[in-house]
Amino acid sequence: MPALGADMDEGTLLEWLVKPGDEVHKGEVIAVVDTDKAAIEVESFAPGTIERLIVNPGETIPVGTLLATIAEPMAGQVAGKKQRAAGKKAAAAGKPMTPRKARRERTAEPAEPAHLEAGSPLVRHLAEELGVDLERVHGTGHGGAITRADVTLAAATPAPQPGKPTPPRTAAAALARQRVTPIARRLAAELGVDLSGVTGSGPDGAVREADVRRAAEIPAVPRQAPRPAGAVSPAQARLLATRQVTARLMARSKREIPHYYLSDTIDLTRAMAWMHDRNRELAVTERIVPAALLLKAAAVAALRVPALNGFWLDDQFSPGGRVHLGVAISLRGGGLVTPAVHDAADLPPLELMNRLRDLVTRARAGRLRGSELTDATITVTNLGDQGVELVYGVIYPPQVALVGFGKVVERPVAVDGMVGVRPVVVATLAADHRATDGFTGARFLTTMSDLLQRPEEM
Amino acid sequence: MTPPVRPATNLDAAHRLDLLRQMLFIRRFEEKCVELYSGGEIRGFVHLYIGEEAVAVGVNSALTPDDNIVSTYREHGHALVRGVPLDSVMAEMYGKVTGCSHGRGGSMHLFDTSRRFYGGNAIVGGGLPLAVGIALADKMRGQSRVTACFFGDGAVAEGEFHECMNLAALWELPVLFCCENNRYAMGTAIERAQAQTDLAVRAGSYGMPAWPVDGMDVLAVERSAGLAAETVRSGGGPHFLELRTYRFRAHSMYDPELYRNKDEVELWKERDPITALAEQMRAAGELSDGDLASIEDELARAITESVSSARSAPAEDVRDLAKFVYTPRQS
Amino acid sequence: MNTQQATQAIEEVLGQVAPDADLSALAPDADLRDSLELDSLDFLSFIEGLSKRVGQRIDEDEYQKLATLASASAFIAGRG
Amino acid sequence: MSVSGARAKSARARPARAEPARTEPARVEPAAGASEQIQTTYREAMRAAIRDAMQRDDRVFLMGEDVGRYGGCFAVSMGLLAEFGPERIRDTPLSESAFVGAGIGAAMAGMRPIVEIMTVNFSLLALDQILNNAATLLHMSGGQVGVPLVIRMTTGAGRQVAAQHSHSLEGWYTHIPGLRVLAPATLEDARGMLWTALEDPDPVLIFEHGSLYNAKGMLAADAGAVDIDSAAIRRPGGDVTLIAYGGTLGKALAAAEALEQDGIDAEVIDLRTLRPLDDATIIGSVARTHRAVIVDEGWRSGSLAAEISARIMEQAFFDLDAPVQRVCSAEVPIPYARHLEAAALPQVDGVVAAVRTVVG
Repeated sequence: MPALGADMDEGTLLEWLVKPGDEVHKGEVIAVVDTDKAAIEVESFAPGTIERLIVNPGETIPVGTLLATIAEPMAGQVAGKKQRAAGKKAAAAGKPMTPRKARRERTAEPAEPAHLEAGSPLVRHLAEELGVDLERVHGTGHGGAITRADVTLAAATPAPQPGKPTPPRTAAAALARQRVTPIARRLAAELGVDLSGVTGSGPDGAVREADVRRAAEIPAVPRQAPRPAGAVSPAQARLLATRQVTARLMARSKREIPHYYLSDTIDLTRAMAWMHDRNRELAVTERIVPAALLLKAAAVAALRVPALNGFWLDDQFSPGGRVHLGVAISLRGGGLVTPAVHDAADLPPLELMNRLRDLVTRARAGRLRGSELTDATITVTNLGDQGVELVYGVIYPPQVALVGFGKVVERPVAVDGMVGVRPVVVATLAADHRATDGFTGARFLTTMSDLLQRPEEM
Repeated sequence: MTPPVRPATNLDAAHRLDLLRQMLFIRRFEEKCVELYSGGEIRGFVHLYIGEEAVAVGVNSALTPDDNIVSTYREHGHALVRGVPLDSVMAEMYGKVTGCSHGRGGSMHLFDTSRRFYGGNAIVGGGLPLAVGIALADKMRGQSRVTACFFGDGAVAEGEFHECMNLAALWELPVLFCCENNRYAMGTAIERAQAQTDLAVRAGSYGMPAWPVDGMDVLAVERSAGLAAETVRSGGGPHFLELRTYRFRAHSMYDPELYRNKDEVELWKERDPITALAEQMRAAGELSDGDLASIEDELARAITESVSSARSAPAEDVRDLAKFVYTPRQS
Repeated sequence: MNTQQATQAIEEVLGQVAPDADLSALAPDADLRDSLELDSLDFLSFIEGLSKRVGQRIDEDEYQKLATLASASAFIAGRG
Repeated sequence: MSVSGARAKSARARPARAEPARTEPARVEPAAGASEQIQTTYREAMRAAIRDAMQRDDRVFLMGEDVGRYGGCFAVSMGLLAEFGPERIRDTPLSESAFVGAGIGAAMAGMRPIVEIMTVNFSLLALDQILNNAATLLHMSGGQVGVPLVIRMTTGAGRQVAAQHSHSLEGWYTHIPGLRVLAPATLEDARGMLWTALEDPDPVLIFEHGSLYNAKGMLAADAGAVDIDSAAIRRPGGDVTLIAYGGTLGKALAAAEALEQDGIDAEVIDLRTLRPLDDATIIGSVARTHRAVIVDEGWRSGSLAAEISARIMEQAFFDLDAPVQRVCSAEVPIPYARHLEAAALPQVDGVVAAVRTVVG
């Protein structure tokens, strides 16, 4: 079967124009073959006598299959033909082609899942890919819809397979499914940071370079075997992760930092009076709460006592320079973050109040910027709202001080020999004895107290 | 307007035998290609020149080795008579590295710049601008060369034909436009493609001499091409030859040939340029059966050897795939 | 604005300030700030929401009157 | 300077009369210390480049529509006809395929033509000659046929000339192996790239953004040939890599200035060569900044920016802190109305916004 065109694989023999025993000369048309395009005459490329017609009309055969055999020319043929290599059996077609490719068996189509699960096709595809049972995932999307982040998170916390031990790969697979930018993943590897404990500040909670750098300051604690956690909702999972970060941070602080503690009861008469007078003129949206004044005092005091505003790194104190006041904010349902108000000392109370309000709202919405989480130079915790009178805090490494405020309460106070009832607050200082001594801590508290006696100057 | 006639001499008898030999050379090569293609040894698109041999031989004999040739994909005949070695052309059909284009061009892109054969061009009309450019370079540097540019009747319908004819005439460039009018552009007869089918008249409108020539008569082709080439070479500006010829086989290897009927083909076969010259020479006692037989044997042996050498020739090393995409840098 | 409307308004605003709080379990005389874990900032946004809702300015010295649901409803109904 | 295979072989086979020996100019190095500067424009720098090349090599000639008597559609070749005559400053009929093809043919036969296509929009009529002949002949002929040709064309939008005259298709040509593609954005490159391109034995396309011709600035009086193989860091920085070329370089630099106020330190890379791309400089920068924004006036789909983004993903994936951003033209035919055209084209604020998403 001759190749009759660039795109021809097979041909159908329509008819023979010769029969065994016929004499044929070179170029003579001996058969007609049907291709996709049309019926085409096939010529013989050699003179001789037709011996055997192998293929019958109507058969479809691949290019190169033998069609017929021709015996070499008899002695009496025209002289010119004699030199033709004697005895060469000139078949109508050239060398046989490879047998047709075995018919590719259709691979069985994966069975379509019996019922349609909730969630968009993309979510279902992702769930299928990560081996997550959508039934068990709690949707945090609009109207309880399951979002891609939910699936990723669900995949990250292996569900307890009854009886069947979770395959060792699960931990690594869980890690892989967490969204981590490449540089963050590489940095984590270099700094030996366990990514599963790091909360991401990027889109969809992606862990980014900054997150890993922050986590790196917390020494990686060897993880015990992962406790089989019950079905954990994404929100719980996030709090769990935050809890782990705080736990490690506090453990390190207590392990490494020799804390010393001081406290002072501060008279807030003038401060509260000044606040009430200002609030009377201000619209509700701009009113100040006592915490704002206390934060302002702490910030300015930190500016005046720089030894407490900075970090303890490589066995020496490095000053923080500007005052970035870390504010401990409790998240609904547990967990604590300490974002920083930048340059708090320079902000007037009203502006500090706005910053505080903004920080709290964004902290609770999980929308804090990476930089806000990492560069506090001194931190304040205020549990007054929770009705506690006095709180001794735990310093956030690598800072060297933590200021605590209790509730603002009315107390009988002796002033110039007379007893009166006045609003007071107990301010405390926890400080790193490697960086400062009690003398400096005391000066810090008295500075705060003096500042609060002249609120209008802050 | 047809070219004047020159008397023949016995010196011409030897020359006529050589023209016959060249036409037979092309014919036998093309026939071997049919066989090899059907056997699946050579692939892709192969466009045969059987029936048009007189054009290639006639025009080429009017050129000097120093002239340039730009051809099309129906170019085996042009290349062989120009002197591109048979073995290198056959090796190119087999895609071997010893092929005249390193096995990369194939039947449609034969190159041999040592013989100023600037290749076949598979885009219809694609070669015309190149020919104009080569002629421009020669003219700008005072070279008295002719650039012969071959193309078919199909190319006449391309915008490039109009642009190049005008540009060549405008700048009086030394181009010999050779239109091989075989009456069919693949499957479209010229009557169904051209409002003006007399291509010589068409070309004349560009302000250059344009002669119709009997493309089945090698002597007529040689004579008219010679006159045109002389004028072009001496700065007389571009010339156009409409070489009226016919291809006895399909456009490329095999096609249903539904666009023409058998008897038209038979009619033209009666004017086969090879038999026409052979009979003319026999009548003049210039050709014996022995001469013909020895020519056929010599051609058969050469062609068979070229096939076996092509079969055993090496393929290009795949690692050289990216060679010649850019010229290797000196630094 | 009667007491019943006042209570409804107050609960609406509390719902915005503490979305996850269970208001149905809130005893009328329970201290709002303790039972709903409202810190000073939450309470401030409650005051802000309430004064917008009822269209009245509420000053700091009136805060104690808003300590429980009952006292707050009475106060708002009274001022209405 | 390498001589393509075609010329060398044909010289051997030629009969007696030898070719007039070509005056082979030594490479001109700017004299040390000659730092005298002149005030000039991008257009004048390109004109000086053409004049310099034609004076140094008699094989060089300029061919294109209205390049002679009219002085060039963008006045680049003003005055050259009077200086070099109609043989070497050749006005052509409006036959892009023919005269670009002729340029290729002339190069095949040993000349060093500069073909000017008025704008990239009209180059589509010559795309077959550029792709199937210029870029392909060397390979297809097994190294025999070289095409030492330079084609210059204006590109880009911004002058309210509407869709058919405002294309930015250099990206298409960067797809084609066998071509080199350049985008001079500065006066030095407008003055220096042409000679190096003419010395290149393979076809070189030079894209000049329409908005640059009037760009004024200082240029060394003896400014000469520059390299065409590497990108240039026009503004070092550490936070994000801005990648731009030709008409978008100015916008990238303006964006970098704006970002500085926000304390974002942007590095700006001028590609200079669009094919081959200078991967080393691009990847080196992204490896430092971990973020990349590409500014490309082409349409986003299948654009040069898409290619660069893919290469960054392939070679600098583990350095990335955010997905690569692309600031391209809106995928619409460029509209006539000024405000619509401005909205369609990549702008400074678009670049700044893109940087915010990767740095924020």
